[in-house]
Amino acid sequence: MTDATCSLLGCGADEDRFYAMADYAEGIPRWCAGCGDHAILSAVQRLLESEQLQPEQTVFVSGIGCASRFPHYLSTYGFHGIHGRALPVATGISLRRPDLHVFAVMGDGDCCSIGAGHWIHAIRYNINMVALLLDNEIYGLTKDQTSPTTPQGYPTNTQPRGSYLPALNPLSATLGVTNASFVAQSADWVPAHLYATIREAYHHKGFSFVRILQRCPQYTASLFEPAARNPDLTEVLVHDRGITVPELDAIYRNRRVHDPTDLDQARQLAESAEKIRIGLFYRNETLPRYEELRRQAPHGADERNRLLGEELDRYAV
Amino acid sequence: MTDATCSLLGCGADEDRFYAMADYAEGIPRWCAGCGDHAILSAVQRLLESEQLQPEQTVFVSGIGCASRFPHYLSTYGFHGIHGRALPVATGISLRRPDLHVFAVMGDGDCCSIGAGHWIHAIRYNINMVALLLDNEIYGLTKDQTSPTTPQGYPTNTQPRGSYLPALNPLSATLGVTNASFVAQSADWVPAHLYATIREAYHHKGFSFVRILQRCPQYTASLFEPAARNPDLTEVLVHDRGITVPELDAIYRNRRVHDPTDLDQARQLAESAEKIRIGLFYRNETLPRYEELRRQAPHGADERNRLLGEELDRYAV
Amino acid sequence: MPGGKRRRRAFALGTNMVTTSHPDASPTSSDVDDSARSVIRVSEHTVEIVSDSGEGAQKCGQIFGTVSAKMGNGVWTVEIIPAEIQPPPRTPTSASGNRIRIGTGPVSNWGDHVNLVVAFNEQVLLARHRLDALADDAFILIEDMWERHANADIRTAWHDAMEELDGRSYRIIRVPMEEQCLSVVENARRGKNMFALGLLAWIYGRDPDRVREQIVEQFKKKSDDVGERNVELCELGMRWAEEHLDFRVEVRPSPIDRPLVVMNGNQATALGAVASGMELCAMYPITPATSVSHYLGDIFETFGGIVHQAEDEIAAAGVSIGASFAGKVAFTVTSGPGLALKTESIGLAVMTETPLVVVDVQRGGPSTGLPTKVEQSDLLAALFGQPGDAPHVVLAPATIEECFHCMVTARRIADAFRCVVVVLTDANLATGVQPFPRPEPDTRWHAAPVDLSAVPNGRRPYEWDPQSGLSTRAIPGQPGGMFTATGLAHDEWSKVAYDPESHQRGSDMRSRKLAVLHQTLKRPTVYGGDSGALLLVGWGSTKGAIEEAVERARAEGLDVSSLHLRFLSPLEPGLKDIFAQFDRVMTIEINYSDDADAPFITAENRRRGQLCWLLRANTLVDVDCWTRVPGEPLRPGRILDVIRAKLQLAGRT
Amino acid sequence: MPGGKRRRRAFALGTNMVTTSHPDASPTSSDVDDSARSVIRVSEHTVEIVSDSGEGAQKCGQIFGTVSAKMGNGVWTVEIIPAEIQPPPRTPTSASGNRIRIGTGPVSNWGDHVNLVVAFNEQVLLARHRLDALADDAFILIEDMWERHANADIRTAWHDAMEELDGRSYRIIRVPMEEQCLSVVENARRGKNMFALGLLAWIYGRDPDRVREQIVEQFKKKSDDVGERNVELCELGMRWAEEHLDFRVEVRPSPIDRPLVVMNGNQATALGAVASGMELCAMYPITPATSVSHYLGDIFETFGGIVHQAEDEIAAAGVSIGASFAGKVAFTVTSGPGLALKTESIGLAVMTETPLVVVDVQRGGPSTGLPTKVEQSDLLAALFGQPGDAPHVVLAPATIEECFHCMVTARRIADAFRCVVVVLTDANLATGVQPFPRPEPDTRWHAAPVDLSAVPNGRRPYEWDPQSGLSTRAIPGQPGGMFTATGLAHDEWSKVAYDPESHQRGSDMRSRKLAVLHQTLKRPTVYGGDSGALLLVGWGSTKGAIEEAVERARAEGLDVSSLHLRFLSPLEPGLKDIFAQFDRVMTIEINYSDDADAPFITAENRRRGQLCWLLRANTLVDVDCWTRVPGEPLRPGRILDVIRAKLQLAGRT
Ligand SMILES: Cc1ncc(C[n+]2csc(CCOP(=O)(O)OP(=O)(O)O)c2C)c(N)n1
Ligand SMILES: Cc1ncc(C[n+]2csc(CCOP(=O)(O)OP(=O)(O)O)c2C)c(N)n1
Ligand code: SF4
Ligand code: SF4
Ligand SMILES: [Mg+2]
Ligand SMILES: [Mg+2]
Repeated sequence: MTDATCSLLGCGADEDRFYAMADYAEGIPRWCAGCGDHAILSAVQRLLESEQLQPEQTVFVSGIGCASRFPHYLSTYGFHGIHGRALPVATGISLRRPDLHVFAVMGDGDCCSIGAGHWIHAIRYNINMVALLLDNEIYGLTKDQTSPTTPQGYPTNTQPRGSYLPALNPLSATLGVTNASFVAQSADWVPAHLYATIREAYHHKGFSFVRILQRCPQYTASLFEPAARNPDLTEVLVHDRGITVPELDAIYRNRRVHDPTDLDQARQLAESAEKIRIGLFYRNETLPRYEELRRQAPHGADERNRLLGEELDRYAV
Repeated sequence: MTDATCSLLGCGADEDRFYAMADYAEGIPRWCAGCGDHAILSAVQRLLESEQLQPEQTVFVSGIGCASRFPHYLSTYGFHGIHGRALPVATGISLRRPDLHVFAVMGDGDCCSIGAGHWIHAIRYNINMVALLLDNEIYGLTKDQTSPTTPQGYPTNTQPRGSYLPALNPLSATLGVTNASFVAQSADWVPAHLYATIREAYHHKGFSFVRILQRCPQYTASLFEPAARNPDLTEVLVHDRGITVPELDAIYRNRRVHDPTDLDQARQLAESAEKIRIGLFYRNETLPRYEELRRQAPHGADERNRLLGEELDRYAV
Repeated sequence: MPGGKRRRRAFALGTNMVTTSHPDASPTSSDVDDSARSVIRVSEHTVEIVSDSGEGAQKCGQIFGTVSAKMGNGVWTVEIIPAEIQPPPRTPTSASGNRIRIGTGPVSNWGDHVNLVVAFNEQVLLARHRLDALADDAFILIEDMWERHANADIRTAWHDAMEELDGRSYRIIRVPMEEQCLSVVENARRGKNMFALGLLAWIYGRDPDRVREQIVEQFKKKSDDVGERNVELCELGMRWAEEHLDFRVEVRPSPIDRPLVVMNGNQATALGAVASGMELCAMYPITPATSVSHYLGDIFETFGGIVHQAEDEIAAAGVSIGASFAGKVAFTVTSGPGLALKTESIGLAVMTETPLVVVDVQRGGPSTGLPTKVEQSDLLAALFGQPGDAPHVVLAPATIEECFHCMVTARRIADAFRCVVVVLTDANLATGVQPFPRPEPDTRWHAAPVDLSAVPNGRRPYEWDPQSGLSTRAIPGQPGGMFTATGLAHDEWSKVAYDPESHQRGSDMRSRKLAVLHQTLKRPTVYGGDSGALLLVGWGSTKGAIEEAVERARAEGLDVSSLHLRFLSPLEPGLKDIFAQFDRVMTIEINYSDDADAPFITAENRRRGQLCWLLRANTLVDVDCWTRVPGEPLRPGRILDVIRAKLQLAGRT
Repeated sequence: MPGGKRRRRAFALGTNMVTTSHPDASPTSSDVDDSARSVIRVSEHTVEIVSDSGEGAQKCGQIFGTVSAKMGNGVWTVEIIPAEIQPPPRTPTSASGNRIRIGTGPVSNWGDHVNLVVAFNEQVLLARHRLDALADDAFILIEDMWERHANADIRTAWHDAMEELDGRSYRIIRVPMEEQCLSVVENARRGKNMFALGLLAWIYGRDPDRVREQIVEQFKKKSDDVGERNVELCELGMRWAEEHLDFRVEVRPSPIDRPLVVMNGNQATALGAVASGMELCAMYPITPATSVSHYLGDIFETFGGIVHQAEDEIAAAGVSIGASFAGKVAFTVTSGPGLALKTESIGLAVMTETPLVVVDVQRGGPSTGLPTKVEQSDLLAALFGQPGDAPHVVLAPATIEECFHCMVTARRIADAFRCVVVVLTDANLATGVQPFPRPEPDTRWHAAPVDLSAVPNGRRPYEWDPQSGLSTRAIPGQPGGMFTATGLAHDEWSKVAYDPESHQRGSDMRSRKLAVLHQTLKRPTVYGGDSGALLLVGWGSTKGAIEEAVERARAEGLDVSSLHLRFLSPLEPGLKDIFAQFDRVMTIEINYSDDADAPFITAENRRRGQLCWLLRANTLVDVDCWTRVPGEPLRPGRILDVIRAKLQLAGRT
């Protein structure tokens, strides 16, 4: 696309400027004290800084929810849309502007409940973007309702006698969709791993789905505190082609070697176990990417009008 | 629920009447000659007859599409709703009327595209109903557009240079959803197997998902004709607790023993292979059923008003 | 046009045609000498060709229409589509084909009744008869194999049908189509349509070379011999007609003084989108809108554009909003049920001031309604569907030509006003075929290439001009323009702001833009006289029928005029003044209104036509309405009756 | 009520209060002897308690309000909610609490200005000051720890704030809340709210036992000692007030002559649903509607009902349609964005004539807009949102009491007319708390138990009465009633039918029902006089404010009256006649309209208030409007100004 190429050449952009982490920050995050979103924001800012992504070449798209306030706290372009529709908007951006770095940030209600249909199809499209599911296993912004990922029996405002159904497993669901190309899980309380995971996702060409276990001290404090306090409750998936965070080896002693190219094993590991598993479950770089299949050659206005003239002549009287 | 119990006692219903297959038929099906929907309709009518389901106690719910015309051709109650929303309507019916026999009939666009979000969640709810996906791998009623299950490369009116993406595998997707309790596949051109499958689905307590490969001579004739003509292109999953159709053994010689309680293997078998697999992939009778969890005891009007009075008194001045 | 009358005169000249009452007198197979052959000279004539669906009558009709247009006749073609997927053959429900109205001058609508029909069996003919589609003196050329069919039921069906038809003075001519076609093909079902084309070509004196050309063009995707066989069948039909028919119809063409194109409304909409420079169409299939995307699916990539078939209409809207946000204005195309699903997304585009074009090819409603049939009942939903105050533009092309040009207009307004533009077409425009002046593509119609240069220092994302509310958007890639668009209430910096001032201000600015656009609009011109006893007001696809009715009424000396609106939001200026020049004003619409004299209906509770409501609120003039929901285009004759009644009521004629 | 004036008189009695200008003169810590203590006697007073969110000011306000109601005062409580999830403490954005307006007579709205405010820090106080929430002579009781805070920035912030406030003649009283509370709890943050309650209880002479009772009730879910500690803190507050304040405020309660209940609108809506006999509420969480389902989630099962949280709003609508189709009328509750998503489903329910109740608790729009704030801008979307003609009923309760009763009405209409009923409440009603006569549940309010007996032989699924369009539905389980409901055009047998007659007929029948309902409605009664210079017309939650403004205006001798509508579709009868009795008619609405004198705005392009637009179309009367979108309830005083201006303009005062 003309525009794309043009901006790839970075016309007007300040190529050799160095961006510090602070350069990516915008405003004061309005999340509760201790909210996992703060840590996730930092990890993302760290990525932007380490990759030196130009703010004007980067777009964060979100839906509605606590998590979806994310773009407001970044100095990049952002689109804070409507509940559940982050992925279609991000798809539209990526389709016409493959030159941009596109991130979609969603809550568990946003992505897995009202947005479930788009989620399934975004996985299929496998468009190059990073999709972050900030999963606090609850509806935060609307104050404590059951989400698809809320554990069975956990009481909420809409299901006060305990949530009725077993929680949906976003990893299994994603791995069940044909053309899934990148599936990982991390947690807000393991910043080094979180950063490494997002970096891996960013470098994957395709739809990189990262579920981030996110603490919500306001409504689901009890859910993640044990794991956050005790590293032994977590199991880290390791592999030389996986996500590697050497500095964590000392603290997180439960480690399991998993080959991220093995879909069957990925599905088995994704199934909830007594331990929380973090790491790269699956990655496949060979799958078709929709935006690649749809890429268009640039066309000048005159060229187009000539072609349009020819087309009109087919209807000539 | 009062009404429920009442109708369970079949007030007004003619208990000892015998219903012949013809008694379940209504009008002349308006599908193309050779359309697989005809065979599916017969299989369903055969089930109704063999189970002697009372027409007034049976409801067929559908969305919009060729497949969704289904309810019009049955003498039962029916709700031919809007595109993609058959499952929510069926859910509402089952929630208040667990005494009814509820069937949801959907096309592949209906269920896997616009209805994908409801589909995922209906699997979770695991409400007792039979969900039939009539999968012709195309949009029939709107005349030949790519559906999520259209094979990659297959040309359609919206993707004339060949459908862009690998087809979504409805079985894998379903098996990826937590609380999935019954997943089977059959084909319109194997009536005995189709009938046996729907019967099995009907007898399963929970959300029984059956994908039926359906011929659309109008738009996807080439896709299923080979398999329909040559039984060797099909592999039948067999197991003493699976779907058994002895009369087919002679014709369908590719048979694979599969234990329908084995989720991992079910997922592996669901992955598309060179042969079409029909049979019961997975069944789990122990999973929670939403309508059971939400069942309500009947309440008389006076009783309710007494309770309401008490509630109002909590706000008394 | 006065054709109505003249046609009647023309038929007076017609020789006594045989009717079913004297079957024996039907034309012999021996040649009919030219002298005995009457030529019916008329300024316009309406033809239908109907068959069971799948017998290809539509191809025949399309070719006949195109050839007529190319010869210089005015043409309007309407599809006859069975409602069912696969209706049983030889039943009225399976009637499928085309109506082609041709004229010496331009033809703007499908007319009242059919003057000549070719039917492949008596049941589909009955369907048209029962819908009162046929003129009393219509010529009927019908396949007569059924009369002699082996199956007794079919023979009875034939005779019953003939009796039912006998009530009218139709001129029925039996044609052994099957028998004839078998001399060329084994399966006559695949050939009758071209044979029928031959009949029509001869009757209407269509240039044989053009006909041949068009047949070849039609089947060029198939193998050559398919084309040849069809040409052969067509010539067979011509020969049969020549040998057996003792009449011809002459509708003199007019010289073509400028380049014309002939296409249907959805093709025009698609090409208009191309001409506008838009590059992305996100859609989800829905009748009768889908063919826009089918066509674009074929050609859009050649222009660097893409058609994205989304998983549903909500996604289609989201994708187009995302594409617009990050580049050129994108559009989405749908019909009623899809528009309903886009409601929330339209609100988002309005709030974020993301340019967006939404095309709604209207069909019958409510709910799934009548998917293949015309209606104009999405107007209020398009205008007021969104919760909250969501000011946006609504346009409605009135002709197939306008379908093309309004896409350019819509794109330009969306860009210039940073707003949403909803374009309302309908099933009648979508499938109707008509010649119109060939557009001369102009690069000024295009969106300017996306400018990714740095944003002037300190320019705010919503730097509203305090007077006009207009502002310039920054596009991702533009240095210094970074902001986060949000559907929440926000200030000029696009920061979430819930204080009273900010929300009032943003609401003002978004609404002001419509007032500014309104100031740029021209006062619409009245068709007929500038004052009088009655003014009809219409919008969308009914223009042709309304104006023909007005013309015929004025020819009868009735003091009626009409006004046709393209802009529904904002409304075009000067309406109140225009209305003031007329004793009575009433809208003519294809949507629902209570009949004033129906049970329980009072002036107070009467639910009126949708444009009628809008005009009453806007002008406070007591605008009446006549609206119907027949699922078919309005007939000029029916509108003429309404005019007569309205003016008689007024004690004026 | 004439309170406006009387209040001023009352304050005249007030002893000279110290203001920040003589800080030294602030009340000493030594006892104030009763003689020196002034008692301010007023017919109504407005109190606010504001803190950082999380400091529990709302609990304090709720208890104060409830106790006041139980003592026999008229009460109106409004929540002050921060827009952000977790605004930083000690900033204006974090202001959270309650406004409680109490009166000797009934109180119908939140009033104009606050007469007394208790603030936990000077920043939240500033927020209220800047929003012009405080009366010039308001009493301000403020935590003064900040003045002496270790952090210098905080001390400066305090002093800057005091200066900003100095402009007004507020009566500021410093209260060492922190210091005091620490004598009872370690973490004063958790205790201040009860201490503040004590202050208010003493100032307004609230019955200590009732206060204690209410505290215990509030914390009964927590451990007993929590309750006790809170009682202790409250008593501490009372004691401090007694020792340090030299004024009290007396708002005489009236004897309670009949049983009352006190609750907010969402509680009333939920209980109304229970009273109506509905058994299923399908919803998807959305502010400010969610609390209806939270409450039902708690209690509904006791009544054999269930709340189903669906995966989205479309599913919620689908589930309620399915439940209604198979049994008793079900309902769904949502707000603007959710209503948008239900658009298509509402059309389906209309087309299949499946009874359905849709509650829309309106908030600020468009798009996500202002989720926690009041607006009345979903009216047109509720009326006309659906593509195609989808006639249905729209109701709007005007008070919290009506929230209860209109649910019963809605259910009954849905049943009797086999139709969709949309109920429009809003954030003001949803969270406002007010006492009203205790409803006496009546079994006739309930849906009749579902009758599953056989359907009379040959009764058609849509056996429309040709006059009224009414018909009886068959429910699954009823022998002989089997049919397939469809969103496609259909005939009386519910068979798909696309012919002109069937579609016209079905459309007529669905629309006719509204005319029949219209005939059963009573002409609304005017508040004030039956004729005059000006009539204000309102709908929904603005009733109290409008009528108070009218009352105050009439007390000033202004010739104004008001009319309040509950039925928006069909509209209540007699409007045109009523309007004819007034020189001018104007609507007062919390939604958007262009100001008549804004740039580019003309009488022709002006976008008017939503009810205004509706009334103009319906009555052809030149109805004007005054509307605003402040995200807060309208203030009667502001409406009074509008009345004055309008009548001055009319040269009448
Ligand atoms: C169409 C629509 N439905 C519902 C809402 C209300 N709503 C806002 S955020 C939200 C869910 C929040 O939960 P989640 O997505 O998990 O995000 P979190 O707040 O937990 O980060 C809901 C239901 C809305 N804004 N729009
Ligand atoms: C909201 C909405 N969107 C789109 C349509 C148009 N439409 C009708 S059926 C259909 C899909 C048909 O395909 P499928 O679901 O596979 O059923 P099939 O006809 O193949 O049996 C579509 C897109 C509609 N009726 N409503
Ligand atoms: S409510 Fe939960 S998710 Fe939302 S900001 Fe607070 S802690 Fe974070
Ligand atoms: S189009 Fe295909 S699916 Fe539809 S009826 Fe015909 S064959 Fe069956
Ligand atoms: Mg969440
Ligand atoms: Mg299909």
